Amino acid sequence: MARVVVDVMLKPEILDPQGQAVQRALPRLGFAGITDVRQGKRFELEVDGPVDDAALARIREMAETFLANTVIEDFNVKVES
Amino acid sequence: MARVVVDVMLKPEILDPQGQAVQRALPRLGFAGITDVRQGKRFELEVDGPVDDAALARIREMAETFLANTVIEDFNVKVES
Amino acid sequence: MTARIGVVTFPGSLDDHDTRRAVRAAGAEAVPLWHRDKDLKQVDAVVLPGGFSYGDYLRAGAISRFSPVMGTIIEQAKAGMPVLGICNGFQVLTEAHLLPGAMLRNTALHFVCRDQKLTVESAGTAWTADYTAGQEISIPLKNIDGRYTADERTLDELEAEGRVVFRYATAGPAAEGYGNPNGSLRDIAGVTNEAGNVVGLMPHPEHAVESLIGTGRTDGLAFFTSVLNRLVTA
Amino acid sequence: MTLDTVKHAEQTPDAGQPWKELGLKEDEYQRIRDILGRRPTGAELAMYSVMWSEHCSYKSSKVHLRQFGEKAPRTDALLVGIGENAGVVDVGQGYAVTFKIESHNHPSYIEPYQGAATGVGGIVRDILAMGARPVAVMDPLRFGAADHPDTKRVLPGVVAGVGGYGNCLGLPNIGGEVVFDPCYQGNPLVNALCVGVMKHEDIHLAKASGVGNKVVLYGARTGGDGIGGVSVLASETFEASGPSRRPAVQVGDPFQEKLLIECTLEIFREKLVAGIQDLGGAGLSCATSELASAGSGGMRIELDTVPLRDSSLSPEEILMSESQERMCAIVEPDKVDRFLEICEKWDVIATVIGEVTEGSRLEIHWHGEQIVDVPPRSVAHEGPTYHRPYERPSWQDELQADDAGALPRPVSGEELRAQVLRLVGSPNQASKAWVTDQYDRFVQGNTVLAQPEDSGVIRIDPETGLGVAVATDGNGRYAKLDPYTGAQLALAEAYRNVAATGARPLAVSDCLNFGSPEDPAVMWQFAEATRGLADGCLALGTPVTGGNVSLYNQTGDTAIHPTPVVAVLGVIDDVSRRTPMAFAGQGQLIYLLGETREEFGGSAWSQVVHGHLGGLPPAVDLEREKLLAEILISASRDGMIDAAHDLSDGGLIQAVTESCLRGGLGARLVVPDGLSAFTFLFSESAGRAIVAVPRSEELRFTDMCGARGLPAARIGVVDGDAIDVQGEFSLPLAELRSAHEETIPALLG
Ligand SMILES: Nc1ncnc2c1ncn2[C@@H]1O[C@H](COP(=O)(O)OP(=O)(O)O)[C@@H](O)[C@H]1O
Ligand SMILES: [Mg+2]
Repeated sequence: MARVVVDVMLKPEILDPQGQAVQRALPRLGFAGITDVRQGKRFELEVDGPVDDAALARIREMAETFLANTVIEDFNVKVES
Repeated sequence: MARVVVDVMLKPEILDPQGQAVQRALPRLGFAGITDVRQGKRFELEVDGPVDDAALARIREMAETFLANTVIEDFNVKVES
Repeated sequence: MTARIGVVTFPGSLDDHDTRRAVRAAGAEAVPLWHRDKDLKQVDAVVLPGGFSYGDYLRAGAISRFSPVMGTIIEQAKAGMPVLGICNGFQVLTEAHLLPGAMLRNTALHFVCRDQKLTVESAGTAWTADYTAGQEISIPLKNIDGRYTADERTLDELEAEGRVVFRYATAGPAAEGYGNPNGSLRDIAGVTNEAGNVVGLMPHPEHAVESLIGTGRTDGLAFFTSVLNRLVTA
Repeated sequence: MTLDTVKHAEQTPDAGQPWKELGLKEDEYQRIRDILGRRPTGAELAMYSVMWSEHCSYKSSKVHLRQFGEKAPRTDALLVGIGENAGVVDVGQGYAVTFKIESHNHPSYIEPYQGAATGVGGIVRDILAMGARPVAVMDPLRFGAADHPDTKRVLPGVVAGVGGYGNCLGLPNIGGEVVFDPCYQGNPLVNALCVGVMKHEDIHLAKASGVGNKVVLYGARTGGDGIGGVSVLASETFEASGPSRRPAVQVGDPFQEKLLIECTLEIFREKLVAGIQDLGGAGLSCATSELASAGSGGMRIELDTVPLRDSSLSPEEILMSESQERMCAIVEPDKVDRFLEICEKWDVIATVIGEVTEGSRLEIHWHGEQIVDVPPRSVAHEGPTYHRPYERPSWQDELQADDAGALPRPVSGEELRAQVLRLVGSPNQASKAWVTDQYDRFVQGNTVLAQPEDSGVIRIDPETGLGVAVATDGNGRYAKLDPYTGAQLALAEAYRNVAATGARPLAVSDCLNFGSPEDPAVMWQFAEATRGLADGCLALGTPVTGGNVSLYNQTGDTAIHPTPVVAVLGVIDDVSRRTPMAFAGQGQLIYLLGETREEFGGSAWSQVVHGHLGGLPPAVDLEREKLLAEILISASRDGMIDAAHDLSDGGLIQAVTESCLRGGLGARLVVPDGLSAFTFLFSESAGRAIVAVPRSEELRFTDMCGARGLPAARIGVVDGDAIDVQGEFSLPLAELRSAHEETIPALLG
């Protein structure tokens, strides 16, 4: 059993009010020195069987067609060690 | 300028309705072999200045008190290379 | 014989019942359609209603878009059948790429429920023929993922082709329902496809068909009469 | 660890048991041993401890709650009374309405979003379990000081949770309250109400009868949620990190609940259910023991058939789990297949976990071994009863002697004007639109009136226009000054709010939020408030149909203000006759109904201008409330008034401001003879309302008031774009609007 992680973030040019709200709150909470915050999603997939190239290709397709909406989001697939 | 990533996931014993909805949809979309899906949040923080131990400790505190509610969530802080 | 207008129920649809009522109020026959059925029961047009299909988990509309009924609707829409997506239905239509763009979390990050002023930008679609371009209407709006987004090129194209159907009217006080409620680019509240048969919008015309209920206005009825007139004269 | 079976318990009578950690007292543990004639198994101990907790057994409160039954007014309207999941009221035309209010205070402090969300989820399942379609929700909320930093954490989370869950279920939110007071700083109050509608013949009860009938568990899988939440968290001391290794807070899944609602309603429509119970506090322990206890026979459960989210759960944990979005139904064997088919249609997991048996025991098995064998009544209905000592606190006299009437009053028109602006812009009196605009009030297409109207009005029959109205009210400041009167004032206000919209009040539900019952002063407040509410309901003819008690709302030794929240349900035969609050008719006459006295104890004015709480709350006259209600209802029915708004906290000027802003029209007011402008504007005397009367109706209306003996004073006219108090001051609506509407967004936005 292996874990594959898919990170989905809004594209850089898209406004991210959630990240901004976090960033704006930080100084109030006494945390300085953070110049930007972006908030995205993290999916942890438990995969049955080996995570070979074929499996990864399938997961990439899944991320592209389903987990992310590529009109607004970028994604990244990685195998967790 | 460095990037620190904070991943926030629901604790394993806590219900994750979003992850479940994704998992249940996968077979219908023709993706087999995924036995579990958990969905969490990913925060990308741009840090001004060096990410030394002190900075990391502060970010950990921020994650603990603000980015995550540790009653229901776990978090993980890592420096992106 | 009157027109048959299908209203889809996905798991988590909320306004299917009201939408059927609005369809009947306009004089058409309302036909319930179930997400698991590919069969559209010979309807002449389809409405995808508001709600939180699949809880809006993952992204609003992302899971419903893959339901069996959507397979048929996508085919039929491309063949010219009138399809209207309201709120969650609009989100489904963008996820299904029947309409351009995507919907994001409102800039204020809250759910917003209000009586919203809109400007009708195009009366040239299947669903807006009974309005006149430039007309101001007021119908309820309620969403949390209603920020319409597309890249600049797409937006320019939509404008150039007259495919922006509704805009949030901003020339008045917030207390009267003016203003862009969710940060939608170029104040866009609704768009159509090239052929003008598929329309999506965030506000809820089906909640504005009875004088006693909700806001007490009936500005939404013309959606349903528009499509009905087109179908019976066609 | 070996399984603690019944047999094992018999063989090891002296094994030590963690009864104390589970919140049981020594005598309670001994009683369990006496009932069973042996030591309980671990699973039995879990069930008893959770079911005998304050939260589930009402052990401190039930001796007082009995009055609601003993003093219940005679009424034909009550179809199901206290004791079921919710009371059911006959509203005519074959329809029945059920409603209930509940608290989710403690979880909402720890995790505001999920605490509030699951609070809504829980009350909705109660209503569903009665056989009704849920049609609306309301949310009376109380927070610490508006400008306290923690309020910024708690309030937005709670509001997002109430909205996130209710909006996703498709239930219009039609009213509630938002109150700020430092006394709620560490104990916010999150109360949630749900209303449901059904036909008389669709009423379902929570009982398991019919030997051989199947017990079906359906909805979400069972996980390790909220274990220890009920017995440890909701009673005794309140700590975020309880002794349990399992989470005390649950995450709600509104989508699952929406499916559960649709699936259950379809199951009801096909008449497939002999008894039904929702799973809330105490989970399966509660559902199985209550179903069996209310039924005729026994019940046998195979606990290992329960679908789990976490396979490591022990049988004790499964019994105590408070996983949300689950229901338990009793189904005749030949209907089980169809039942499961409907569940499958809605993607709802359903499992037969047991059956109704002969005899009178609740027996639970785990992989073939018996781990529970108890008389179900002893678990569900025969828990301990405490007669806790209570005593009027020593400080009460001093508090009441500190008369708010002695506070310095504004002397000039200019000062009055400034204080009016401060009042209507203070957090408690300001517009709550920032909150309520996060709630869907339109969904289901039957909302006739919603916040900020006096009561929410929902149409239940589109053919005839039959509708129901619900309002909730509570004023902890009044109740602190005098809990008996405070409870009656809450009742009177909710009653008046319902009547103001034109509906006839029928029944009451209540949520009693108090401090620790172990404090005799708190217990006295509780005793007085329940006595006041029971007496008040008798006088008004509106029975209490159910409710909820939340105790231990305190930080250290300091309790919250005693806060009885009262919901009143009314019926309106034709919703087209409803009376809105907005002044919308230029030139209409404004009448003040009722009597205005020098009453400032606990008032908004005393709080906002002087930071003062002392004296006596306004006097209550329930006969007057009845008369006022009759007038408001008749006037609505006969079309004599176009607007009505009840007077409560903030007094007349608050009400006039709200009616003017809502309608976008101003008012010219004249201070009636015999009153000072100050008293006229700020007094909080009960039993009053303002109405807008079209000139053509004036004679008819004043004749009616005169004939029935209700004081009605013409105090002005709807006109212009300012509130003008003759000879005193003028305030443009624009200025009032910004004072009233910008406060909450500025604090939270
Ligand atoms: N949390 C809330 N949820 C829904 N409605 C609310 C909430 N808080 C206040 N309201 C609504 O706002 C209006 C004004 O509230 P309030 O001043 O407390 O009313 P009243 O004093 O008449 O009881 C009412 O319609 C009330 O139902
Ligand atoms: Mg009121």
